[in-house]
Parts: sequence; structure tokens; C-alpha cells
Amino acid sequence: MDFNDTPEEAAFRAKARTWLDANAETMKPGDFSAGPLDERDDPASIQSAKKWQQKKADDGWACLTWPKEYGGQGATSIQNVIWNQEEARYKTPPNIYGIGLGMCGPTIMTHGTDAQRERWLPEMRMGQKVWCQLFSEPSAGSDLAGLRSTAVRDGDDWVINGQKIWTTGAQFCDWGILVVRSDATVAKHSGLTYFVVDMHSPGIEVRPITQINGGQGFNEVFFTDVRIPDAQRLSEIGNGWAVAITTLMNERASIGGGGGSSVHELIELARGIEVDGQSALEQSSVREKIATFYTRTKGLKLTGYRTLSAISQGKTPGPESSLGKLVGGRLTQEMAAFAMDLQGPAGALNDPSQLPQAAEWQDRYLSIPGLRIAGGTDEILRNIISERVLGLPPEARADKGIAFKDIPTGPPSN
Amino acid sequence: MDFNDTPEEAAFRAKARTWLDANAETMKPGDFSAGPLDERDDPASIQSAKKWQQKKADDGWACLTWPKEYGGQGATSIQNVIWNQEEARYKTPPNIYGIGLGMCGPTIMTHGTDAQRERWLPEMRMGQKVWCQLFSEPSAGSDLAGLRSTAVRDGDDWVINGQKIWTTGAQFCDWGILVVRSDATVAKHSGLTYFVVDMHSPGIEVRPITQINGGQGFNEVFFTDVRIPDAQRLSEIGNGWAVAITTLMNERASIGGGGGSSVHELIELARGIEVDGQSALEQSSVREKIATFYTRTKGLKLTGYRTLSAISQGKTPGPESSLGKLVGGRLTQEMAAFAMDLQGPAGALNDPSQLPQAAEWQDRYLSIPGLRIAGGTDEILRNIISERVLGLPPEARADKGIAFKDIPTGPPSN
Amino acid sequence: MNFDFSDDQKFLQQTARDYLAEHSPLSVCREVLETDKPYADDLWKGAAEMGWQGAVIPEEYGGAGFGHLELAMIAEEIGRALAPIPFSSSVYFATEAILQAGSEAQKKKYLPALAAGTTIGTFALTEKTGQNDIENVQAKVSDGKLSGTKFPVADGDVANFAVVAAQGDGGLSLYLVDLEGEGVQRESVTSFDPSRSMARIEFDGAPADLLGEAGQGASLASHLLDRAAALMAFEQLGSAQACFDITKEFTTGRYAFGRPVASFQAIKHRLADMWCEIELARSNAYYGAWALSNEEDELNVAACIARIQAGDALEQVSVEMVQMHGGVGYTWEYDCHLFYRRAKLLGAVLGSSAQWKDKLVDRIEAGEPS
Amino acid sequence: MNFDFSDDQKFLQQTARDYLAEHSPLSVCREVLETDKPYADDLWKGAAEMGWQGAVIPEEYGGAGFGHLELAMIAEEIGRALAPIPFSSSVYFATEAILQAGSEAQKKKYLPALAAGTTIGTFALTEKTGQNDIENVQAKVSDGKLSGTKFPVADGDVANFAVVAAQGDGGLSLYLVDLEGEGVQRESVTSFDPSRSMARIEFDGAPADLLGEAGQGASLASHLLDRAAALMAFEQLGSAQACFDITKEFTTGRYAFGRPVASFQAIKHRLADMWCEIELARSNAYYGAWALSNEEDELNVAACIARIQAGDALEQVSVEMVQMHGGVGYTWEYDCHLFYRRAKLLGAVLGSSAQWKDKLVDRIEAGEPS
Repeated sequence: MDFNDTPEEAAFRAKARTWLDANAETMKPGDFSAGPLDERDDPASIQSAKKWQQKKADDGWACLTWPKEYGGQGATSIQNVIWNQEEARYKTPPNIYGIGLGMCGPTIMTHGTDAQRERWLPEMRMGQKVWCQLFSEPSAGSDLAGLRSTAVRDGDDWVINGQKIWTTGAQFCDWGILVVRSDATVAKHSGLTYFVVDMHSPGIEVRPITQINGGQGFNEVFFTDVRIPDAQRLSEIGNGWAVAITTLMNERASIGGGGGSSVHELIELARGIEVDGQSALEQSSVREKIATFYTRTKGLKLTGYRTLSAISQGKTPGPESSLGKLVGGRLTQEMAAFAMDLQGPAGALNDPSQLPQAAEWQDRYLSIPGLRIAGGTDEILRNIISERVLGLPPEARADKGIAFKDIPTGPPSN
Repeated sequence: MDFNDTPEEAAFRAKARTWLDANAETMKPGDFSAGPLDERDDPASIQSAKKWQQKKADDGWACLTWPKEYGGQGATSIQNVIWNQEEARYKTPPNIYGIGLGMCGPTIMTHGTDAQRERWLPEMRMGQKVWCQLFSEPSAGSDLAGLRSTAVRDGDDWVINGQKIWTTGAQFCDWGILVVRSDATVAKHSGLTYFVVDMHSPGIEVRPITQINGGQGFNEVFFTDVRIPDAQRLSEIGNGWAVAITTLMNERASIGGGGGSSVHELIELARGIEVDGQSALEQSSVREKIATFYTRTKGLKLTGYRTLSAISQGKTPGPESSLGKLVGGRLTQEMAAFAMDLQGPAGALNDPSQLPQAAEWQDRYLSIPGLRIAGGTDEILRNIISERVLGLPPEARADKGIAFKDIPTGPPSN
Repeated sequence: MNFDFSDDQKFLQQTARDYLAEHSPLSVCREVLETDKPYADDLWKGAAEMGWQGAVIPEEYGGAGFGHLELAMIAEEIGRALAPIPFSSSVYFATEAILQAGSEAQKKKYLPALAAGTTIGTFALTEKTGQNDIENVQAKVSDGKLSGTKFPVADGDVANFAVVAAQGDGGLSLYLVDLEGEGVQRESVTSFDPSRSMARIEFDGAPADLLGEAGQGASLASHLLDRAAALMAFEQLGSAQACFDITKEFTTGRYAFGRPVASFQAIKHRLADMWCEIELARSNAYYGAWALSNEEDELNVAACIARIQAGDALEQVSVEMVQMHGGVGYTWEYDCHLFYRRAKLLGAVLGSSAQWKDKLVDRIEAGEPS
Repeated sequence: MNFDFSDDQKFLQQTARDYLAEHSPLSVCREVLETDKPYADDLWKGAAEMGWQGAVIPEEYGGAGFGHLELAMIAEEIGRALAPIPFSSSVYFATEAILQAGSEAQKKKYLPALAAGTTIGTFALTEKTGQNDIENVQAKVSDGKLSGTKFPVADGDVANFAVVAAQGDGGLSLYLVDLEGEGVQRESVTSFDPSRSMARIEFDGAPADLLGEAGQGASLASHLLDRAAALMAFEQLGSAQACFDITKEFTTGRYAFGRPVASFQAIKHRLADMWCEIELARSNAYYGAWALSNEEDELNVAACIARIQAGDALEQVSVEMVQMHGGVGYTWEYDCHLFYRRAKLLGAVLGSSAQWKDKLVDRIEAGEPS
């Protein structure tokens, strides 16, 4: 048992740090990186992100885990983790390439033709083009395969109609991966087809979604008679679900956890609040909750270390990584609620100028529900853990073995 | 809004109290009634219970809610509640008639023939015969209709084989109500038939079940070629489920709640335990939990008052009464766990001579799981509330519309 | 035993519900939340026409002369509708304070205008971030002039006057202070639920009119908090019931995997638990209302358990509401966040649940009635 | 980054698991629970032959000379099997105490017999109902004679000697006391988990041999509690994992309504939550073991979080185990109650989770390492 890098890992880390030192500025206290649900579509940010990706690509730091034949470094997962840890210590532009490099790229490598690989992978790697994912629909959230947008063949093209939702970055992306229904008369998972779509095509309209915290990280994307050449089809006709699964399996496991610092902020908050003439931190009820939060936060971080250790041993983290998001989401929400309660009546404010720690707990309370929903709700994560980690029997299915068009989508009309 | 009796209720209460004063001894501090899961089958208790019931029947206090034609008083539900409240204030023998008078009697009234009513109801009312209920089976707990004991017609008799479980009082009962499967080739709920069985019949064997708290309130009952005359059949052949539903609907809603006193015991316990030189009751963490327990205990009691008010207005309490058991069970378990934690290392004991309050919290921690399971598990209660109170759609069913014999009862054998 | 509201009271409730369904759909709350409007003034006027602000004000002062059971029914409906008006500040606090402790002159001066809705009152106790701390109030009154800071003050930016707790000659006392007069500087601060407004108020020599006996401020303030808590519990109850009803309807109508989301035990069992919490809250709130109307002795415990259960239940169901709506629950466009915000606001303005729990044990120790 | 046990350590664990599967099925625990036997002496002897009691005792004193990581692996298996032996008292406490603070003579006297299992030791700190209170120990030693009461003492009825905390000349100190010698009166008291025995011990002039420096008893005792907590966390983890595994198997094999009970979300989602709690407990326990072996500085925090999460997880899963087994879970015949009892016992003997949480905040405040 050893928390330190192996010699090989240490060497790689040193190399990464050397390059980063020469090319970026380290984070100072007070600096922060853009959160995953933040707004980040101002043109300047996009431009600086593109420059940074180009620079990394030039020196071989982009797409570390991609095979060398596609311009990657064939790096191990642990090297990738080390790079991410190191890069996070520097001030860098928002990362707008996660979906492209992590999900779209590998899917194209696995399922694309040679022509498709040549067409899309190099410019993706160099950061010239940004990619987004168009899977979810208003009526198909947790039940992703229940999507209803349609693709109809017309000569060499396909004509797409429908609506996608929760698309990160749609407003500045150049390409999107798209799963739509090409046949509603067969079973749910059998009638889907997978395309790459030019986001600048006529008939695509992007509308930002405002979140309850006021942020606009996601979009709705409307398709009206959008034409996609058949050459941009990435799956066999009707085999889109299998390809979508490849994409989703590449969705980056959230690793590490962090968050530990939040408990220290909570301690600071409690220390500064007076109750009955003493610091709230002296109250056993406050201490008990802080200790519970600390224990669980640390548990998540240490569980992340166990995952890292597995990666370091060459294993691939699987669905058990769902634990971090499932436990961490609730935990953060409870911490934020508790912090607001500690503030008493002032907890009812959301005014950075009036509150300790610039109202950041209020911000968290408003942003955390998104984390408990996006990328798999708590309920879906419990399904994943129980079925894919624990091997428990699946839920009874009401949509099995019938044509998609016959699956109930609402209450009976009688 | 008025917590007091109406004038009519007050008059009835006074009348009940007058009779009880003349015929029973009031409870003194330290006296206690036998709990629902206690052992209570010593012959002396049974004898005194029978005498008490006879005395009540003689003066018209037995079977208050039974119609007058069956020897009852046609009393209202609220009068029955008032009687129970008053009787509870006196030292009385264990009540061994609850199942008979509350469940078996009304079922016989509704579904029995005149001959059956005449045969069973008078001696039931007078307390001469004690009744039990034989529904649950080892493989049919929450899924009651999944029972597998069989009835096969043989001339004028039926021959019963199988095993029943969780039968309260089987060891001293004279009659039982029994639901068994008379046809396994039809759907689950369609092949059941309902009988009255003489518990002294040859082929019946009663074995007590020891609970985890050491008590023996329940039994297993084994049936080996037990013969029941067809005259004791209470339902049409194959229509036993409908009759069983009548019985279960008569299962007395648990009303009132009580339990409030336990929080005061917890306060006493905390007051007597020293932490860091002060009483544990001064600790805010202890206070917060006690306050939560108190709030919920009181909420249950007040919810019981709301139910009583509805009864007083002539309404019949329905499935919403499940709330008391669902919330109360967990609450008591949490209170007991907390009390044991308060005791520190001594909480690991179960020695009345060594612990405050004679180790009663330890006893409760061991007895409460039974209350969360018997008469409907927490999970079944949530189903009942969500489907029957809230009207939510039912669970997808895997056992619908197929012959009972074809319903999966275990993992596929391949 | 009749632990229920009367048919007349229920009729009044239905009238309030119907009125609010028409005049305060959630779009009204949303409009206040999204704009600079501090409250819905049309709705405020309409409520006054319905007689709600003056529900418990005697007829001789222009009120409806109802009891607190009737007011509780109105409060539940205001909660259900998330009505964006300064009702709690003006009615549960300012009006109650004057009814409880006001002189005849004060009653004559304030009550008719409060009943008519032409004057808005509020209560200014808290001075800084942290729990309500009656004992450590720093604001001072000397020679009838108030100085000090009150923060946060619910509806302090829109109220015409405030009942202010301050140290006076005889110790802590309550005062009536005109917020539009001299010596008062106030600023709106951003609320967590912008459909309800909050303020910081600096007093510097503001004229202060003693309310009740000098030196009785601590017990008066504590009693006022209890009364407001019992009423606020109904607002919380109404909001919780609305969260529940909307969520139940959404999950029943939304299908996933070919069946209603509410048919999955992951959802339906939690809906059952939410229902239990709300029913307990309802029972405790009823007890609070009963104590408010009938038995002052029991109010100190009844207010606590009403407040605790209603607040905890509302917070829980508001969190579940967002979660069970899935993606759309996290959008600005859907109404879930209106409840999610209001839950935290109502849970905070009278002090946290933890503070009420501590108070409850004090009171149980002091001898629980019957 | 290698936050995992080595293959050798895992092999040792597997050996222990295999041994206990054969020699300590749950029927062995049940036998001790149901009879007057205070512990399973055959199993105790077998464990000694396997070298477990002497795992961390250096070879020169007859031990196996392993590290604490190896001992942690054994502890996990002892927890999984609910082995009814005084392992925690003798190994995590008595042996650790002598290894940490014993003189050469004391080591020579005790360690070989501890390693061989021919002597059983325990730790006697608590004196009355309530939390462990190191500061307020009343037992006294004067002129080398101990007087006072210790209650409860885990395995105090079967131990040959105890490490006793008592007030001596230099303040609170630890002493080695022969429990079979003069001046010792002990009685068994009924344990909540009768597969593990508990005692009350009265000392009246019992010869006491100073262990460690005089006056260092408080810091030694606190350090010993930390060490024991880190190891006990593995016992708790093993028991929790066994609860989970048995419950998962039961609910998968049991059918209701035509399908496995574990296919209902009411069950499967809670199994997922239980799994999460156990995984967090595992992570924290690993950290505790790491700190025990490598970094004493971090042990004070690591022991707390290991103890808290393992104890809380075990209590939760033991409650769920009974509940998810339904009716049979509540029978004496099924094994659920063995876990339900053990969970509470292990959660109590080192002081409650609440006490460890309070301690944790003290230590975080004192400056958390990195």
C-alpha cells in the first residue's frame, strides 16, 4: 500500500509538469476552473480553448490515450489521469473537447469507415472542430432508447426531424453525433440509426436551456428536415443502439472526487457563527454533522484512490464508478442545505455581498440538483449498480418484444 | 376543533367506566399489558381470558360492533374505540379474541350460511372458543396469494396438506380460518378456497417459532391429510381470495399510536448519562435527535386523533392507517438504537440488572424488527399507500394471467 | 374527539383556494421572481378585498373577526399557491404583535390599515448571520430613538413599519418603527427565493414607539415567534402538498420504459414516504392551530413540533420534486425551482429547524402539558 | 498510486477465509450464543496455530512478525465469520498495548503467551454507563495496588489479564493486572450479543504493574483506542460484507409475485445503497490500515473515519438484512439476528459513533495532515 506514484508514473508526471510549466500559468488561490455546468460559450473562451488544444496537439499532449495510428500517444489510463491531475493545477481555458475526444473519437475509431476516420479524427485531435452529442430527447431521458426523432431515407440523404435536449456546447459545436429512429415498426432498440451531423446544416436550431441556477450549459436542438448524407452514417441501418453503447461506455468515469476542501469551508463557516455565546463549531450537533460529511467526503476520495490503483494496475474502471456520483451528489446537497441552515434567517439570502463565503453554499444548493440528474439520475445509477455491479435481476420490462410504435408513452386515453 | 368527547361519547365512556370499575381493577404504575408479540399461552392466562370475555358478553360489552342479530350491540366504531381506550386502563387478561371477533366473526357474518353463523358466532362471542388465522405460508409472505397448501375433494370432505406460518395462538385455539389452493391450473387468485378448520383435527401439528428476541408469539402449523367436512367451507370453490380479502379488510386499523411516553424515557436516560462533565441531555446533538423523535411521535399520535375524528364522524378508516405502522416501526427502531448508543460501551449489554431502565431499549431493539415485518412489511405498506391511498399505478406483474403452477417460484434451473 | 377543521372553515379554505387558483397561478410567483417587483401588488390588494390580511383582526378595527383556525386555512392556501406577497410578515408577525401587545391607540392606528392591506408591517429581530438570538440583540433605543442594524428583515424593503426588538430602558423591548420616516436606511438584498423580498435595515435615531411593556421584549418576541411558527407551518404544509401533488401528477403521466414513472418502486415508494411526512406535518400543524386558538399553555410545544415537521417535510419534498422531475426539474422553465427555493426561504426566516429542535427540548424539560 | 493490499496480503486473507469457512461457520457463533460457553475455545486454539493472535508480534517473542496490513486482513475475515473469540480484546488491545508501551520484561512475560493463545488479555477503561471518558477515570492505584470498578469489560470474564487505566502517582496511567490473582472479583454480565462475553470487574487491592510511563495513561489509552478502532473497522467491514452477501443471495433466490424479490426496486436500490456504504467503509478502513502501518501522524484522523463509516455501515446493513429477509429474518432459527446483535456490540465496545465523530472534529481542528 503506497499513495505515491510508481517510478514510471513519477517520471511521466515530471515530464507533464515540465511541459505545463513552460506553456501555462499555475493556479493561484482564488483562481478557479469553469465547472461542468457553467456557461462557457463566449467567443474568446472558445478561441483560447482552440489555441490550447492546438498547442497540446503540437507537442503530443492531446489525445493521450488515442492509439498512435490516429495521432494519439497510446498512453495508459493512469498516464491520462496523471495528465489530468497536472493540467488541473494550471490556468487553462475551459475544456470543450471532452465529448469529442472522449466519446465521439473512440466511437468513430471503432465503428467508422477509413474514410470517416480520416475525415474527422485529425481535425478533432487538433481542436479545429468541436463536437457534441445528440442522444437525449424530451421524452427519452433515463429511457434513452425511447427516443422519437426520425430519420427517413431520401436518395443519398437522410432527412431528420425531431428534437434533442441536454446538448452541451451545441451553440459552438461543428459536428454532432446523433441517434435517431429509422424504423418505429420494430422493437425499441432495433430501429435506431447513428449519424454524424454537421451542426451548421440548414434546419438545425439551437436554443439554450436556462437551469435553475441561472446557468446555460445545455441546449435544446431542433431538427427540421435536416439532410445528412448517407456517407455520414456511422452504424448499419437499425444498429445505432450498439454504436451508442460504445459511445456511452467511453463516457469518462469520474475519478478522484476532490470535494474534500468543502468540509473545511463548512468548518470555517461554523467557526464564524455564534450560537448562545459560543462558536457553532462547539455545538455537538454541528460537530456530528461535519464529522459525517468529512467521513463520507474522505471515503469518496479514498474510493477514487482505489479506482486509480486499479487503473494503475491496468484494470479498466467499470460501472462501480457510479458510486462517486451517486453518493457525492446527495452529500453535496446535504452539506449545502446544512450550511444554509447554519446561517439562520440569513440562509434565506443569496447575496454574495451579504453572506459569508460569498453565498457559495446557496449557489451549490442550486447547482447540485443538476449533478444528481445529468449523466444518469440517482435512480438510474442505482439500477446500474444493482444490475451491472451486483448482478441483481433486472426490473420487469413493459417495453420488451413489442414494436416501438406500440409501446405505451402515456396514460391510456379512455 | 375539540379534543374532547361529544356529549354522546362522554356518556358512553362514563357507562363503560362504571361497568369496568365494578368488574376490574385499574392499572397502577408498573403494571403492563401483554404486548402483541408476547408469549401468552400459559393455561391460567387462557382461563382468565375466557372468564373475562364471558363476563363482558353477559353484560353486553363483548362484540360491541357486531350487529344485534348476532349478539352484538351494533355500536359505532367510535364507541368501540372508547371501550378499548377504557378497557386498556384496567388490569385485564391477555386479549386472545382479537382475530376471532375482529376478523373471523365478520367474515362468517358476510360469507357464511345461516347454519354456519349459528354454529360458530355465539360460542365465539361468549369466548368459549378461540380462533386463529391460517393464511401465510413459508413461501407466501408478502405475496399472500402465492400460497401452496392444497385442498383435494374426497367425498364430503376436503383433504388438506401443507404448512402455514405466523399463526398467533395456534397452540391454544379451537378453530381456524384457512385459505388453501384447490386448483393450481388456474390463475393465482382463482384457485383458492376458504375453510373453517377444527384445530383439534388429527393431522394438525403446531410448532412454536422462536423470535430473535426469544419470544414465541407465533407458530408454524403443519397439515398432513387433515380432513375438513365440506360443510365447513366458507367460500364457493375457487372463490377463497374474495373471502380472504373480507377478512383482511377487517384487520383492525391500528389507532391512536401511544408511544409518546418512550420519548420521555429517552429524556430520562439522557439526563442520567454524563458526557464531558455534563448531562448528555445538554448536548445539542442529543437534543436534536430527541426533538426529532418527539416531533414524530407526537405527529403519529395526532394523526391517530385525526383518524379518530373521522371515525367519530362516521367514516371508516382505510389504508391510510398504514402510516402509523410504517413510520412508527422505523421510529421506534431508531430510538432504541440511539438509546443504546447513548449508553456507550454498556449499550453492548442486555442485562436488566446492569443497565438503566432495565435494558428495555435493548429489548425494544430486538422486538421492533417483528413489527416492521408482521402484518405487512414496510415495503408492502408502501405499496398499499402508493396504490390504494395515492392511486399510483401498480407494479408491473410477472404472475398475471398464467396458471399458478406456471408462475416462477425460484431461479431457472438451467 | 373532533380534531379537524369545521365545514365552515373548510369552505373558507376552498374559497381561498379558488381565488388563488384564479389570481395566483404559479406564473404570478414566477413574475415576481424574474423581475424587480418585490411582490405582487394586485394580489395583495385582492387578498385584502377577500379580508385575509384582517382575518383575525376584530371587526371594530376593520377586520373580519375570524379566529386563528380560519387564518390557518388561508395560510395553507397561500403556501400552496406560493403567493408572492408579504403575508407572513404583515399578518403572522406585525398584526399578531399589535393584537397581542398593542395599546388601544396603537391598535386604532395600525389595525385598520393592516386589515385593508394599505399598510404592510414586518418583524425585525435578527441582526447578523446565524440563528435568531433574542438575548443578544444589540439594537438600542434611548430617548425614543432607535439605532442599530437589522439583517435580514423579510419584506423589510416593502414594509411601511416594523416591530423591532431593541434594548431599551427596561431591557429588551419591542417597538413600532415607521420604516418610511427619518433615521431609516434600507436596502434590498438578494433573496434565495426572489419571489419573496429581503432587506438590510440600518436605524440611526429612528423614532420608536414602545409596544407592550418595557423589558418584556424577550418573552413577547419568543411568543410572537411561536405564533408565527404555528401559522407558517400551514404555509409550509400547503407548499409541501403542492410539491407532492405536482410531482405525483408528473410521474403518473410521464412514461419511461413503456410504463408510468410512478409505477416504479424507486419513485412510488418515495412518494409514499413523502405522503407520510406531509400527513405528520398536517397533524402537527393542526395541533399548532388548535393551541393558537384554544390553549396558550400548549402553544410553546405545539408551535415547535408544527414548525419542525412542516419545515423538514417541505424541504424533503421540494428536493424530491426536483429529482423526480428528472432533467426538466432542473430547468428554469419548469416550476420545481420555485418550490425548491421557497422551501429553503420558509425554513430559514424563523430560524432553522435545528434551533426549533433545541427550543423544543427546553420546553419539554420545562414540563410538557398533559 | 497503489492503494490496495498486495497479492501476498490477499493470499493471507484467502487462507484465513478458507480456514474460518471450515472451522467457524455461523453454527459456531450460534453455539456460543445459545450456550453458556463464553467463547469457542477450539477455534481460539486453531487461530493461534494459524498464527493470528501473534500476527504482529515480532518473531523474537514467538509471533509471526507480520505488519498491521496483514492483521487487518485477518480481522476482516474474523468479522465476516462472526468468529466468537476474544480476538479484538486480546490482539487489538492487550497485545498492541504491550507492543506500544511494554518494557522488555513485560514483552517477554506476555507476548509469547499472547501469540500462542494461551493467555488472553483485555483492556479495561470504562467504568459506567455512558461514553468512554478517559479524563474521568476513578479507579486508583496506590502502592502498586489497584482499586475500583471497570464496567463493562469486553471478554473480562475470560481474560487472564487486563490493561487497566487508573489514576496513579503521576496521574492517569496504564497498568497490567492479573485477573486471576488476588483482589479481583469479576462477574459475567449478559451481552447484547451473547456470542461475545462481557463482564463487570471489581478491583480491591489487586497488584498492578505500570505499563509505559507514569502519567501517560491518557495519551496511551487514546492512542490504543485509535489502533483498535482501525483494526475493528476491518471486523465491522467483514461483518457488513457478510450481511450484504447473505441478503443479496437470499433476495435473489426468493421469489414473490412470480419474480425474484431482488428484482423489485424497493429491494435492489437499497442493496445498491448498502453496497455504496460498504465500499466507502472499505476505503476508509484501508486508509486506517495504511496509517497504522505507515504514518502515525494520520492515524488520529484515519482511525476516526474508518471507525465511523464501518460502524455506521454495519448497523445499517444489519438492520436491512433482517428487514429484507422478511418473516424468517425475525426468527431465531435464521442467522440474521447474529449479525443484528454483533453490529450493535461492535458499534458499542469502543464507544459510540457519535463519540468518534466528536473526536474527529477535534482532530481536524487540530490540523488535518495534508
